[in-house]
Amino acid sequence: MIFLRRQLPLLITMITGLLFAGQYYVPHPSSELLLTSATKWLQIIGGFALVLGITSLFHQHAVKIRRQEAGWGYSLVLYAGMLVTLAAGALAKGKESLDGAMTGFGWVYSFMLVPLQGTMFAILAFFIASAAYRSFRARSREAAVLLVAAVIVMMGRVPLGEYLIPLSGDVSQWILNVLNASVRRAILIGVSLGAIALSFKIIFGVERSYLGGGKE
Amino acid sequence: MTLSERMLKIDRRIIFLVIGLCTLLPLLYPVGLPIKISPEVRSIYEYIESLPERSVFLLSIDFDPASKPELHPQAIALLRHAFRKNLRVVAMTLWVSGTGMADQLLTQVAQEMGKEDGKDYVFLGWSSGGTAVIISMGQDLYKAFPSDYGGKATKGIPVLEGVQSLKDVAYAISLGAGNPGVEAWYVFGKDKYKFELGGGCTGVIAPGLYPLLRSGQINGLIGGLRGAAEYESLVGQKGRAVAGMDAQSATHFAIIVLVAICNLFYFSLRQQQGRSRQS
Amino acid sequence: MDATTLGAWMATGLTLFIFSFLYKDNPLFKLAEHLYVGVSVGYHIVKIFDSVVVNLIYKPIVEQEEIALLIPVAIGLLMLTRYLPKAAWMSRYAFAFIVGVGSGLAIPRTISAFILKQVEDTVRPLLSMAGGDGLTFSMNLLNPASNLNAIIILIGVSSVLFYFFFSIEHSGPGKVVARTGIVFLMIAFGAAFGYTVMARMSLLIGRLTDLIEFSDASYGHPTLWLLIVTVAALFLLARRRQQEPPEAH
Amino acid sequence: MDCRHPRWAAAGFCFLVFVISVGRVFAQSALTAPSDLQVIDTPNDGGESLTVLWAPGPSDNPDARYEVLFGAASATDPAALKAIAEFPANTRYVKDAKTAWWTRKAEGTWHQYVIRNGKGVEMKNGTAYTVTVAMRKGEGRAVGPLLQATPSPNWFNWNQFNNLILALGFGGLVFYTISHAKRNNIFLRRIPGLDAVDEAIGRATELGKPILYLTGAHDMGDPSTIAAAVILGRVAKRTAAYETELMVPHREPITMAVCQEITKQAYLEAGKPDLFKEDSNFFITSDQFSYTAAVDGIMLRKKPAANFFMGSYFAESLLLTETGASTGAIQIAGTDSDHQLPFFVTTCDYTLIGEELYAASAYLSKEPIQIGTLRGQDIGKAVILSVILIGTVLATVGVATGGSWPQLFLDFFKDLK
Repeated sequence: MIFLRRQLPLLITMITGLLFAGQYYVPHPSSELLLTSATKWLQIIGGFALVLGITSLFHQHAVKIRRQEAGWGYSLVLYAGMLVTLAAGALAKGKESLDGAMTGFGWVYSFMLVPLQGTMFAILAFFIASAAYRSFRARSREAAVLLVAAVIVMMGRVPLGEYLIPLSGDVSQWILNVLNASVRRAILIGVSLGAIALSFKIIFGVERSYLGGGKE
Repeated sequence: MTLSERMLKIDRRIIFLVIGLCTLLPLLYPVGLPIKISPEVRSIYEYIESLPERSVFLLSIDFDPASKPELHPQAIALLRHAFRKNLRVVAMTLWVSGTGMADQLLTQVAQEMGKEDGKDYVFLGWSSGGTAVIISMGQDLYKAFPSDYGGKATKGIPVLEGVQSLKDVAYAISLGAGNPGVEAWYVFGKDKYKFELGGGCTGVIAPGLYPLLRSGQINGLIGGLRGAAEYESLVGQKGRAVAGMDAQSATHFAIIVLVAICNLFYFSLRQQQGRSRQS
Repeated sequence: MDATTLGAWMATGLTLFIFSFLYKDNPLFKLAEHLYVGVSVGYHIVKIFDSVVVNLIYKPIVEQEEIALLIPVAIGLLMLTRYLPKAAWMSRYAFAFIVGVGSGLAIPRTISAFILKQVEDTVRPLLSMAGGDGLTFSMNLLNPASNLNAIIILIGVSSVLFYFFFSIEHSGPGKVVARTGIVFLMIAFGAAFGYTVMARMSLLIGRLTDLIEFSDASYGHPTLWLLIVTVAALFLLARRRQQEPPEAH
Repeated sequence: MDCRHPRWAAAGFCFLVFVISVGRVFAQSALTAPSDLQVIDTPNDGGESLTVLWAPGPSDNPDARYEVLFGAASATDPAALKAIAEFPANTRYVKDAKTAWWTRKAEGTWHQYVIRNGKGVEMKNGTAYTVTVAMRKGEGRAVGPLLQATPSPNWFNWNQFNNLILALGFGGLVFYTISHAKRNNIFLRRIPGLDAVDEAIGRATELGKPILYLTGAHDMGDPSTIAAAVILGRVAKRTAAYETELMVPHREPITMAVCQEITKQAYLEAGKPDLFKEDSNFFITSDQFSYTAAVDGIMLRKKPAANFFMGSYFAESLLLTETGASTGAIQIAGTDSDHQLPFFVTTCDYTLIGEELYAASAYLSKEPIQIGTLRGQDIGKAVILSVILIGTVLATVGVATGGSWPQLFLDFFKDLK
């Protein structure tokens, strides 16, 4: 039993890990085939995982409605939104448009999802301003550097800034292409070393917390 | 609480209001600040200028409502230019979710310029197959689109007279928000059927398309709202994008001013605290 | 009222409700938020059903007899054993598979894209041969490939990389290098922040132009009416809260 | 199958053809056919491709052009072949192609052309084809010998040999440093963000408010999510000990399931299994912004005292952190998404930048395995740093002296496909 519960999962991780690490070095078409089918497999497994998520969501809101917790009416709204979308999707066979004409499902997409998503995203415009106001204070030398770089780039990006200070466009390009690029490069190198080390530890069973257990 | 302290802890809703107004007002009342035109946008404009009247201009509207803010104004400016030059406009889309929007857009500009459906322009709509549609259009346009968006048979539409395939297109532009988009039009279209190709895209993917531009695979590139604003000022009809750039300038300066104010108060507060500590 | 007009009203209303969040958390926002979650989950289920169940499972297995696809189906089903306390451990096989594939794929690809590629781009000669002039040192700051910029990039990459050393105390000369690294980091963060402002403002402009478009008479002025409704609702809610006796704290 | 002609035979054959073709084009001044022509299966690829190599000729200048001719194996006459490529005679050198010295099949000064499927070429693995190269100048044309080769797929890509060596080397290093760390003490410098973790949990306990923990946007196969899940385990252990409420909203069901297990285990280890609630980890939706709207709602209504943002994030980062800041929560972020770092750094109290996210679990656990890994990463960085510095010096020397020997070292750190 211990083998089935503990060792076998680790063995599965090791075998799949080594297989797909090795896959990269093999240009043969059969190796490509392996990769495409694995991607398909992962998609299928991910589809099943959605069941886990939906059950959890259903459960949370069912509890709220049953106990009539504060705001349980909104849980009903959530259910209604989901069911209507599902019904529209079923009627339209999952297509936003059939023969070029918009379906009910497409309507939900264009007039509900897109504006909702766009508006939530647009709120960032307000938040980026308030974040700048709160945190762009020259508290220290580092904060001052951050502040100056941000202001220069903001100037260089819009017509008015280029009009007032003609050099700002070029300077901001230089900051972005040279200074910013070098920092991102260093961060990427560091991050990838960490990621590779973690991957090795997982493949060889040193790191196993993802299985949800401590040490045996 | 001193003034500085109060200003530093200002209710952020005031900032929201400032940003909201700085965006809304220029959109309603555009100023039209001068915009530096980049060579990649100018080359598209000049290519269309150089086309003889009644040349075939293909516009592929490859985006959906999610990318509308940036690409919609580009499409309008390009269509206005093409109609003014009396080109034959053939529009289509490779993104099914963009079909309705594309139709609306074309009808609106055509009405405004007094153009007639079927005679001056046609909207082919969407056809399944993704990039395969481009290949099939390269072989036979009428096979790829047997009928236009309105359901009329494409064979015999006056605007398509003498057009057999993509080879008869003088200039094609893809306004792409992803895949299929500009790149697909190069790989499956221009590379095989030898027509001139230009591109338009969202600001996010523009850097990725510059290699295509540098190697001459596309002859020009309109990037994001900024590119759209440049094109609008070239065409001389300042629209939404120019207004948008005014709004951009206004909000950027609003933020810069806010940051300057907050630092001013921050330093005066520090001075006050320094003084009170000394005394 | 046709579908587009109705859509304009719906889109306008939802946009305003979400924006009301900027004022404060309120029932209108809660309504839009819960509707959004519901619709997005519904949309996701439909899309997953269409792409996974129909196109990846049903069609290939039934029509093309790709029996091998039954294996991922079985692995997927194993995940559902989580609901049976006795058999819950079997769901580990699914996790093991996913994490194993992920780690395996990551190693060589990360080395290629994020280590070799980055090192390759950083290692640049600090002198260049310019035509017949022999060796030169190009100072053009605007060309990212010039020699001067190559030196700056080299300094940036090395100092930031040094900042990330964890098992060395940042003292002595190390402190200077690490401080340089921090300055580079801050410049990059500031620049990226400033750069992003434009993209975010474009989104707001997009939403506002939609609202302006929907204030058109052809739709029946939804923006105007719904704006009045939203503001009135917020006002009434604020009034009601004021009238309620303050709770004891 | 490699169908490489022995070089001397090819040379002899070429000479013969050379004599004939020289005779044919004699009137056109000395136009020479490509010499030492070789056609081989393209090495290190997935097949359906052939590579043509030939020596530089005396008239390799821009006004002369090379033409690559291709046809079925049965073709014996150049006229039966199809021209599939044409280019100026001073282009397409072996040294221009992005390869490393250890996989080159000819000198850098030779010409090379790789025939691939597409553009009028259709090759199948295991079928032989006839290929040759002609030189053209004005009206004159000198055709090289007709050679045959068969494309086939390969089992190892030697171009990526350096990648493999680095992977094995670094993997070995990590395991060595882990075993080293088990025996020795290793110094670790302080990371301020991590001291704040305890402080944040402590404050939540004092205020009697919950803690919100997010694991990011990626799925369980991504290292950043795994790191976030590992840190969640440590945080959950503390919240269990302090008896503080923990909320972990998810946007990826598998991550949710895994985190449930991890949280359960943490409560067990803290000796408080009865306090564990299955629904402290819950799913909202996979959609980016509806998830954000819902989490913002949670922040405003439950007013957590501490928000943790670990893992990988996209545009939603600022929407989350600004809302969190407005409720006055302590915010600690850790992400390897470099594009979102500016927003976390400016709006959170503490941010674990990039690699520090991976380092965090080592600090929190103080386990030799984790500390050893960190040490391994440090050595890896030191190696890369020295490669960059040495490489720059060598590349500069290479340019200054015109020598090609620095490439022996530099090629090893190129990303080759």
